[in-house]
Amino acid sequence: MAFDPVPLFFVLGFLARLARSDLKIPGQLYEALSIYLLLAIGLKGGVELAKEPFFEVAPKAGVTFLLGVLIPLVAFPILTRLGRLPRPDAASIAGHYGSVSAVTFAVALDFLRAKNVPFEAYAPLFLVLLEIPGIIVGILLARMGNLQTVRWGPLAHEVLLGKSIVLLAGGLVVGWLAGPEKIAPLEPFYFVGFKGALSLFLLEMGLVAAGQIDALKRAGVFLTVFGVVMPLISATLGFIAAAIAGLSAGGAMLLATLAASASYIAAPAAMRIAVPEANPALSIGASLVVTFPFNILVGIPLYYFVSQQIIG
Amino acid sequence: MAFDPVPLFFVLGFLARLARSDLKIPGQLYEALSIYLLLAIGLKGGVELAKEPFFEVAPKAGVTFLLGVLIPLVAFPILTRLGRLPRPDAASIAGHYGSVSAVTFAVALDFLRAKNVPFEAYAPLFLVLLEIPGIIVGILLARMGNLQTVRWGPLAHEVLLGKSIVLLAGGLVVGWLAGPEKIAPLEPFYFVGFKGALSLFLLEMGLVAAGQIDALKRAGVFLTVFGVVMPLISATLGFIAAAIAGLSAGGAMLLATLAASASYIAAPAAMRIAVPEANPALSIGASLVVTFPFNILVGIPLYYFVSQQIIG
Amino acid sequence: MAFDPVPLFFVLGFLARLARSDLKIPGQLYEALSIYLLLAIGLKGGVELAKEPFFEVAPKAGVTFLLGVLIPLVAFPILTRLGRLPRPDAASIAGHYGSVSAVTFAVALDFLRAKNVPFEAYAPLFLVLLEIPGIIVGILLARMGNLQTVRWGPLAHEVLLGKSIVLLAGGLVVGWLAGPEKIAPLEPFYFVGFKGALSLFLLEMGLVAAGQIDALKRAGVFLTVFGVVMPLISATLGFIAAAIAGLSAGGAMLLATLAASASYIAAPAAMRIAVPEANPALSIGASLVVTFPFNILVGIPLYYFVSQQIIG
Amino acid sequence: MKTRATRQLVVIIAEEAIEGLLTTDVMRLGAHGYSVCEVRGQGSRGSRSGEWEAAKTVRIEVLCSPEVADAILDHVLTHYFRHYAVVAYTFEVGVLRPEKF
Amino acid sequence: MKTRATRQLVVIIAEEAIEGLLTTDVMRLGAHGYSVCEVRGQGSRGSRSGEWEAAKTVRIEVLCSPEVADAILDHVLTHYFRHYAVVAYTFEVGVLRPEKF
Amino acid sequence: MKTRATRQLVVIIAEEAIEGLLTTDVMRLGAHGYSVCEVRGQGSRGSRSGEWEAAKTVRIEVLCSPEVADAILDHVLTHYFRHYAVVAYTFEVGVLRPEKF
Ligand SMILES: Nc1ncnc2c1ncn2[C@@H]1O[C@H](COP(=O)(O)O)[C@@H](O)[C@H]1O
Ligand SMILES: Nc1ncnc2c1ncn2[C@@H]1O[C@H](COP(=O)(O)O)[C@@H](O)[C@H]1O
Ligand SMILES: Nc1ncnc2c1ncn2[C@@H]1O[C@H](COP(=O)(O)O)[C@@H](O)[C@H]1O
Ligand code: NA
Ligand code: NA
Ligand code: NA
Repeated sequence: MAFDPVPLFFVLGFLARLARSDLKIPGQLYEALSIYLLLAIGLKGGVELAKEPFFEVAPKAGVTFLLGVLIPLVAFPILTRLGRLPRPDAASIAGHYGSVSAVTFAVALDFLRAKNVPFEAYAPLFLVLLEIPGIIVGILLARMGNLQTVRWGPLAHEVLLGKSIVLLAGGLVVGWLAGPEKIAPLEPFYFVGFKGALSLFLLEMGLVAAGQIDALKRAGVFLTVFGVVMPLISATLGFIAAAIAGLSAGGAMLLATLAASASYIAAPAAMRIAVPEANPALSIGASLVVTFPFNILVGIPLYYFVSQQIIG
Repeated sequence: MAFDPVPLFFVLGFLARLARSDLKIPGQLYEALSIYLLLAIGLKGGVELAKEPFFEVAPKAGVTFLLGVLIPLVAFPILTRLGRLPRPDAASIAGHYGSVSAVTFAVALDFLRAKNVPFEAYAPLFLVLLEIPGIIVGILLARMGNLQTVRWGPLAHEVLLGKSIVLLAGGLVVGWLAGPEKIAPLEPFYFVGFKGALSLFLLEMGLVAAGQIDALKRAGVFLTVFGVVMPLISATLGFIAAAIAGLSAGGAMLLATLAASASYIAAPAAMRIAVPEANPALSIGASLVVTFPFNILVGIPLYYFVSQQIIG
Repeated sequence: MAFDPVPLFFVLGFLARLARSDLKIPGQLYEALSIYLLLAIGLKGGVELAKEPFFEVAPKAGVTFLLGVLIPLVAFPILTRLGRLPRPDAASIAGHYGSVSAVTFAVALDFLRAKNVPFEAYAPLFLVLLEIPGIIVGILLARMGNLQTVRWGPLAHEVLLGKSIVLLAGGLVVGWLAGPEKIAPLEPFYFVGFKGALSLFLLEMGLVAAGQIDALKRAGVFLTVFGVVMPLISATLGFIAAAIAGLSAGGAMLLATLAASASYIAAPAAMRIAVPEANPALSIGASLVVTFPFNILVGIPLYYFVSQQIIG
Repeated sequence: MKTRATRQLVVIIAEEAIEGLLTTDVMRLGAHGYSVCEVRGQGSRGSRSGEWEAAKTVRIEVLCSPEVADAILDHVLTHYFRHYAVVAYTFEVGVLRPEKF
Repeated sequence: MKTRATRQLVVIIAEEAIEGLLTTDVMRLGAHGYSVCEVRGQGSRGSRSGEWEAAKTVRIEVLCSPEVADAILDHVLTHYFRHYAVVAYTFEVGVLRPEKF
Repeated sequence: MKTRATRQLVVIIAEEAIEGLLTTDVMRLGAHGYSVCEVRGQGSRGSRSGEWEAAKTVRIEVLCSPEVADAILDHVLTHYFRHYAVVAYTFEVGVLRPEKF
């Protein structure tokens, strides 16, 4: 049996760190690859967006946005009631799961391309639309009752102009303005090299995730279980949203993956400023150490399988 | 209408920084891309140089060198008389405009390649030849009257062995020694990926340039206008030199672009040591915040248009 | 005559540093390229390994391993008797020469590919097998008589989980698990770009090696001569081992190159911890400033020539 | 050695997430400048390797008058110590051009 | 300015090869944390540019009690000074939350 | 805590363009070593982000005798303060192996 190498790179990094190898990630390589991947995703989506009529895309975008609002509202009571977590922690974690992980999305994209499954090529737009609402809802949940304490100005700035949004949305706009023909000479750099860059990034993510094992210990059993169950719930919601929006099997699988993924870049940064009393170890332990590997290794093939059963 | 994506990346970076996004450039990615671009330009030029007879290239090189001497001599009186700038500042700025910007050249190269316009393929040699004389003339202008205060030894070392000269000239020599056949296996890395790397570098340049907006404020209205007018004057001189040297339309456009471009790496470093009393904010404000974007967005298409009218 | 550009990049870096150019290596670019090269070598080897029956490879691996044990045992008496070096220094240097340089191997691989010479494609396995035994033998030589002072636990950890082993062996396993078909989409990133990345790395190695010229001065004449003669002895042993193992001409050339190469990453790190009283300037002066350039510029073509004479 | 004018050096080691907040506060409280370098480290909240966004730590140093130093330290104590990974200390140094700080 | 509780800041500049050994030792000797930054430099063993593995240098700073500071410095003196490129110094600083160190 | 021999630590924060000049001067004035780390920061000449060549800043620290410290600081004052972005300060530290500095 032949394994897909991309997740194997994650496993390699994870095991290397667990075994306390001295293999380290140059911090700026991590940043460089992350800039590259976000831009590449955005560019590709933008090129495709140029081909779509607006009224085709708009309703699907609306449904996606609502999904981002819904997921944290579902997660929050689970965290407070079942997990008995204090409000700020529950709200912060809910926000992480409402938002998304671009790298998880990238792995799903790569998975579909490898299988030659067609999908709505403007799907990166969903990624942009899902990044923010979950974070905002999380903050609102944390600050219910004393909303006046939230400094919305700086927060909006932080969230709307965070680096991932700027690169994704910026890539979308550049791709859209340039169109397929003018983007073509950028293909070797941004598209042909994509899978390789992704594999290197996953190696690094493996090291990072295993480095946060301590956080998981602090997070405890409940959050470990939550990190596996919540993506399944969110993916289900994602499939429902996809059905409402009338997406193809490939598109539904991507939306389910996005829904199932939890943020480990934008949400931690925003929550740290907006909800400082939430313990970051809890949300990072769950989202990065449990949910991220779960989606990469189990979730994506599973969502793909389901998408083929119900739509394909 | 389809836009060329390369300048759009610059605009994206510029706007992101203006909007105070937290998108940051990993400093070492900036350095890595800059090493890569300089080497790639040099290699390509060296390969082509191997095909040319020496007596073909030598007179053109001579004219190019003189152009580098001339431009600061034209810029200096404009800066002292019209701009009423003190001698050291005027001399330093003149030196910046006498020298060149390799990235502006790279964008022009890419522009011609995209349009399939032929040009003298050893043009990178011009880039090497134009980098230094302007800086030397600038320093001479600053130190007129007390030339004995200049420490020529360290200065020559600093200028001749600056990293951009070493990489460009080194690339030229390697390309020339290896020849087209042996360089071929390096093509995917250095040439096919070139435009993508350039696009990423321009994103970073956009962030850098917008980060220097303060310098532009200190530079004031005169230098802002100078930053647009001077490239037009230099480009005109460049076209005249190209006519004398008998370059093709493509070659003339490249020489005009080089003439119009202002240094923001080699000249600032050299001037900082040789003319410390010159305020670096002035030269950087003009060259990086005004002239660089002007050339990328307006100048290059303009010089191309002119080259086609007068030679093509 | 057309030169191979890859060694020219080394020469360029070397000369630039000797001339005290300000060209610097971004440290994280060095690390990034080193991670990339090791992974690429491993992956390629792993893919090929998947095709070989175990009993084909096992005896060759055994011979290779013994070669790694033998080389330091040959080098040690030369260093103590002829060189009159103190035991710790002699042992440490012997360990460096028993271990290997992955970049030297990469240059040899590239050399064979450029000439279309076939070789045992699982050769990267030899690289993994040769990295460690030499280091262990070196430490044993240093600690003969008081072996109980060696802290074997941490040492084994340091050596077996050093970054180069993890990346090489990890790449082998990933390549082996994924197989040729699944690795194919990673080709443009890891294999097509390989030679370019190698050229950039060699530029950096040139800078690094020339920066260690001081170390060579401390190492003195004996070690300078040793740095040229020892690779010739080891290469001879490598050819003998290759004959015993029944390798092809290409494979023999690779094994000779590996034998001749001296470690400048894994061995220095391990020796610094395990044999702190050994002066690192001596081993680095010899291995990095003499043997590395010797192998790149003279050794590899020589070993190739010999391999063609005796086997090809 | 020569007697020199003295000022306080305040050092704040904190998670990078609040670098922007801290430097803005420092300037608002009367400092005329600061320098930041990236560090990795370990403390009561575990190890911070600096490998990815949320694991980054910065070391901010501010040369300032004793009054401003007090203001900065008190501000850090009230606003950041409770919820953030922060360490702060101060000591006296001899400076050139004391009027600059 | 306010009077503050004092602690010692110990700074160790050493080749990166022994960073792991040093930080483990520092914690074992009673420190509750440390911060590391990468430096380049020059000293009696020549120039260390930081460009590749064996040329890297780190600067480790540890805020701790005077007793722990003594223990750390003595340990460095006995175990590392002879064979490694190491520099170490200490000075007194005013701290917030002294109980943390 | 133990009494230790003391030396001066001199810290110079300056634009990277003059790192080479400064470190050469420092050694010429009698120091036996120095350590450099890269910083970003803000001061009277605006913000220096370190993102590109001309915006880089370095922090140079030199452990030396009081006499050498004086010589370095005076030299910096005369030669660099006027035209360059430079900050410098000094303080006393306890050292191991005082003869080294
Ligand atoms: N005793 C200490 N000495 C030096 N740095 C420390 C110390 N304690 C903590 N730090 C730094 O401050 C960061 C946050 O500390 P903490 O909040 O204790 O986890 C750590 O990651 C270290 O970089
Ligand atoms: N006098 C000094 N001041 C500051 N740092 C120093 C000094 N001497 C040595 N160092 C640092 O310590 C490292 C090792 O020093 P050494 O063992 O003297 O070669 C050097 O590379 C410098 O980074
Ligand atoms: N008060 C200060 N405290 C710490 N660092 C400073 C201070 N003022 C300036 N700096 C540093 O020195 C550099 C140059 O300062 P300046 O010449 O004032 O612009 C700044 O970019 C900072 O990195
Ligand atoms: Na989600
Ligand atoms: Na010019
Ligand atoms: Na060897």
